[in-house]
Amino acid sequence: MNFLDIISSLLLFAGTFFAFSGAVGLFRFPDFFTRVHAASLTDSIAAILMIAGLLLQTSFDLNTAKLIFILVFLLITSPTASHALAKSARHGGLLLFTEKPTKQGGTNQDD
Amino acid sequence: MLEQNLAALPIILPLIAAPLAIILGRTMPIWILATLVSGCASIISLQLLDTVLTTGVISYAVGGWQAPWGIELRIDTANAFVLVAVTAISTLVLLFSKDSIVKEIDCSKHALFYTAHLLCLAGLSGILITGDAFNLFVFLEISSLATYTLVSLARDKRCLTAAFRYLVMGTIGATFILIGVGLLYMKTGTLNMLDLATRIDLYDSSRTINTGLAFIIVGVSIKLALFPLHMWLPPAYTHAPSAVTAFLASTATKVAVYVMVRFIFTIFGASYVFHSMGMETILMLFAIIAIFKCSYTAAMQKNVKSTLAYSSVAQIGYMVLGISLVNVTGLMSGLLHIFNHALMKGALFMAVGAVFYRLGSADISAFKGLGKRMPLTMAAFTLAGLSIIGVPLTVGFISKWYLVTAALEQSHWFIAAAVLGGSLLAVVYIGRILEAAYFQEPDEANVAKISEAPLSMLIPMWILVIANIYFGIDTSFTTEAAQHAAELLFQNGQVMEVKP
Amino acid sequence: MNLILDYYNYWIVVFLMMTGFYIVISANNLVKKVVGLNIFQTSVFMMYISMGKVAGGTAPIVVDDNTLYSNPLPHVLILTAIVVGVATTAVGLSLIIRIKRAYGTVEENEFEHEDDAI
Amino acid sequence: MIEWIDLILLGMLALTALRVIFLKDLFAVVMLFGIYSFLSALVFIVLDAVDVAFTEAAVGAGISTVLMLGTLALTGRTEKENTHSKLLPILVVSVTGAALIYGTLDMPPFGNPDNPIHQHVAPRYIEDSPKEVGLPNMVTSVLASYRGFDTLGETVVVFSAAIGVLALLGIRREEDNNTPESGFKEHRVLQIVAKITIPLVILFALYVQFHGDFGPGGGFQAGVIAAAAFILYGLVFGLAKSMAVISPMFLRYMAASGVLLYAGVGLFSMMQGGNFLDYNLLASDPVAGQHYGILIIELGVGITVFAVMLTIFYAFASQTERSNIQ
Amino acid sequence: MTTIFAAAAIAILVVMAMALTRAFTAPTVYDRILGVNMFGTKTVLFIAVIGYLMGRPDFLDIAIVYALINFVGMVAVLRYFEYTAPIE
Repeated sequence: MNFLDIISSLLLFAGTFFAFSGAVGLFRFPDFFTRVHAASLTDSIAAILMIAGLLLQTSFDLNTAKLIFILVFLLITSPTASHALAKSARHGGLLLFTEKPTKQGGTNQDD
Repeated sequence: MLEQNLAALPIILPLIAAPLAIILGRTMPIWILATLVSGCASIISLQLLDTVLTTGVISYAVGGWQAPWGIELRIDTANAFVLVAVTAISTLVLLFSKDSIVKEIDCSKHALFYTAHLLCLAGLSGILITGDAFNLFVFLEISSLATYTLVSLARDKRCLTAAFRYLVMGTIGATFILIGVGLLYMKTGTLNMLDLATRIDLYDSSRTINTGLAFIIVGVSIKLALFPLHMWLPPAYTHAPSAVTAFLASTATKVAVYVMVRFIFTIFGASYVFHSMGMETILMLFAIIAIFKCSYTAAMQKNVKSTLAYSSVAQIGYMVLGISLVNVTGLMSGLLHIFNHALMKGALFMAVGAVFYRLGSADISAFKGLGKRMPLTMAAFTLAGLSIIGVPLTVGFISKWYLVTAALEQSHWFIAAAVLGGSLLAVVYIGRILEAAYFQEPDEANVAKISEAPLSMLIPMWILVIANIYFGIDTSFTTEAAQHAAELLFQNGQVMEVKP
Repeated sequence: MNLILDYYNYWIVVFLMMTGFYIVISANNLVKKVVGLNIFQTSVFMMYISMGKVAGGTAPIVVDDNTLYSNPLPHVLILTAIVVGVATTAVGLSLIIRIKRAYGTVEENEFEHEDDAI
Repeated sequence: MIEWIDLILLGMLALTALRVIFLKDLFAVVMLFGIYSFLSALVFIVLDAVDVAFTEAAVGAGISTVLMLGTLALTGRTEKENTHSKLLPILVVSVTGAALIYGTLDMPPFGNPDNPIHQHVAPRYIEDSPKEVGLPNMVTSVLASYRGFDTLGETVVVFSAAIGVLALLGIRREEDNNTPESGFKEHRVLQIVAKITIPLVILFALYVQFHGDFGPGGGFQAGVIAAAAFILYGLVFGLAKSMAVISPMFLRYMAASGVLLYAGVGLFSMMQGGNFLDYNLLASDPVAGQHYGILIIELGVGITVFAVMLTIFYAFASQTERSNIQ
Repeated sequence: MTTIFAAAAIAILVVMAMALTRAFTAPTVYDRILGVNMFGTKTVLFIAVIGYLMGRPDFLDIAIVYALINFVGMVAVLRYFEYTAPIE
């Protein structure tokens, strides 16, 4: 196992750690918006770390380009998706956990 | 060039014509194109049948790749015989539909109707001609998709639910066939039908092959509407446009019967299916129930199309009964009935379509007094109806005759009795309609509208009726072909051609 | 034990098929029926792909000589079958939209009453 | 290792399928179906069927899900209580399942290289196709050449689907002032991101189209991906704008011309004195001929699939937008 | 290196399973969408890793398709969600 391999394993490990913490956040956070926060931030960092880890395994060929393409694509689309989702949720009447349901009917159906 | 590629043309011609039709865009040129293509296909298939009868089986390697690596088209007497019926009916129905669909399908959809018809024809020819089990599935789906479309084109909203039910059942059936073919492939490693037949022999009593057989039989039974898996058929045929019903009733289920014959006799081999698996008892049981139950239901219907649809299920019972007798005469009667039933049901549904064209209804009450007002149409209906009943000098008599002969050869007296009983029920359901047509006075409201159907509908209808009588008197062509086909199929089950 | 190792894949796939099949025949809602049909078919595809697998093999795209490849034929068949599946789904869903417009419902037991009156 | 991953994925699939049975929220059902499709594509990858995984991901998880969602927007979100008895379905399913399990007991073991299917027809594809057809991707060789007739059939199936959808739904072109605004008109971020990604996606589709001989991919997948790019455009910017870019009528011609292109190759080889779809005759050298043939027919497949998928999307989306007005 | 990839693949599988659980048992429909989306992005990473695990990294194309389809699917869910009745 050479030096590059070690770094790449560390990056992969860190990536999985963040992915895992995001998944935990999906369950543990109090309301939808914090959960989006958890999921989307860790999505990005996990993608960056893991793909960086994989990049070190390539020898600068087509695969490198593809990996970078995937990374760029994920970094563009994933936060956008989270943004759009949060916006729809707000529009659809979900409330922050600090807010109280009003008479017009917020539907904070938290468990 | 044409000579050599004749075997592929019945598939390729409509296959190419369908996208061309979309490019043409206008209804009239599309109709001409479709009719021409269908006509060419029927001439080619006659030629093919002739070649097959004189020189033997035609094998055609698509893409120049020999079977089992490539896809083989394989024409023997059985599929050439059915192909003639399918392409000829398709041509006649296209002639018929020019006027018929004006009343039943929105004007904007006529172009799509002809395109879907061409696709359906291509699919059916593909099923018939191909010698590859998976290719058969692909063409089955082409024809099915086109069929769902065709059924749903009618203006009556009930055609939608009928088409959906048909889609769900049809897809389940196709998936079952896919599972069955997969199991066979898993055990043998090949998809070519002949190759499969040779290699299945090596694994005769394997559970996997048994299961594959069961799934294929159930899947095909759904497609051919064998009782009790027929529930999709009556609503689909009742609510579809008449031209579509005429086409489907006389081709689609018949092709499915052919698929069953092909799988049982060519691929699995009669001795395996019937002697080791005992399929004949099951098939015979359901066929007899189908004949009685569905003939009875047919007699209860208020709608004539519905009556004829149930009658179709009953007639499929006769075909399956013929297959389940496991002798050459029985199989021959089954094949003969595929051809003959196409002739009679085509004529009957065309006649109903003509009535619908004039009256906008296919209820039995609409038929009152039609004997005088639409004499030619009703005469056609009567003759074709007699053929369904099985009166001598019609084709219906011929196939039933051979069926009874086959039953007696096996000394199954009760089957002979069942065939006669089924005919009696047919007398009832056809008789009801004829009684309304000839012995009842029309409703006042309808009198004004009634006149004879246009020539474009009468001509194809009468061609079929004349064929009904002609082949009922001069049986040499049909019986010879069917006999030859049946003998060949039985041989396939015993003597294997081994490919190098 | 050997039996399980040899067949576990097929057994789970059979279970999946039957789940899909169950949804098709038991669901009342037509959209759910179509979903079930898709699940059923996808599972059948998995059966085909399972049989094409060779232990220790790799995807049938040439890398160099002396490599063990999985069987490409089931892959080809299933590519075709997937396309067939999506075609059926599209037509089925269009029918559902039309049914909704004509009957106002897509629950099977609700329009069955209307249809019974032929 | 791979076997364990396979097992875990299959387990997830089973759970997803079971969950679908009991969910009444159809939106959730469709989303879980998307997951099911994704998961099955993963199984395909693990079992070495990369081309299939490609297609399943693009078609099952992509197109089918979008169409189902579009349908749900029209038909409502919840399944009503089922009044049918559950007994008969359970019985039917148990019998069928038992039959299949019975059938598995004599099956060749999973993954064994001595199984008949690895011994009989396939060796020729694996050993000879790189020489005979000259492509590294055997799946493409078999798909386009050995079993090219199947693929023609498949293209026609797609074409028939377009005919069916057009006949059932049709595509209504709304007058511009009548067209509803896209629901995303406030979503500036989404619009800009869509504008950035769409060219990338189309580029990728072209790559998949022409790289299919060497890696996973081919005409079918490329067509679906390109269609996905336009579907994205239509979803974000509204159908009217999308139709201004590619009109439904043009798509019809495209769909037809793709099939004709494919069949045309067959006719051409017939005119050269060979059998239908015999690519060997397209050039003086058989391998070069195979190459040309596969290139052209993949293009035909790609064109048809793209046009059909987009047509179907137009048909569904125009229904949704129409109902939204009323 | 193979073991590292294997470990990473298993770890991502665990995360996928958690996202799947979320999609099964979400309190609101938006949570469900979130779970599905997270499942999708993790799948992309999973395919990338498994390509290396199986020694065939040229299959990254499939990961790209996943990323793309996941995004399109997400947009479609949000788009068509507007048309349906509000949350019951």
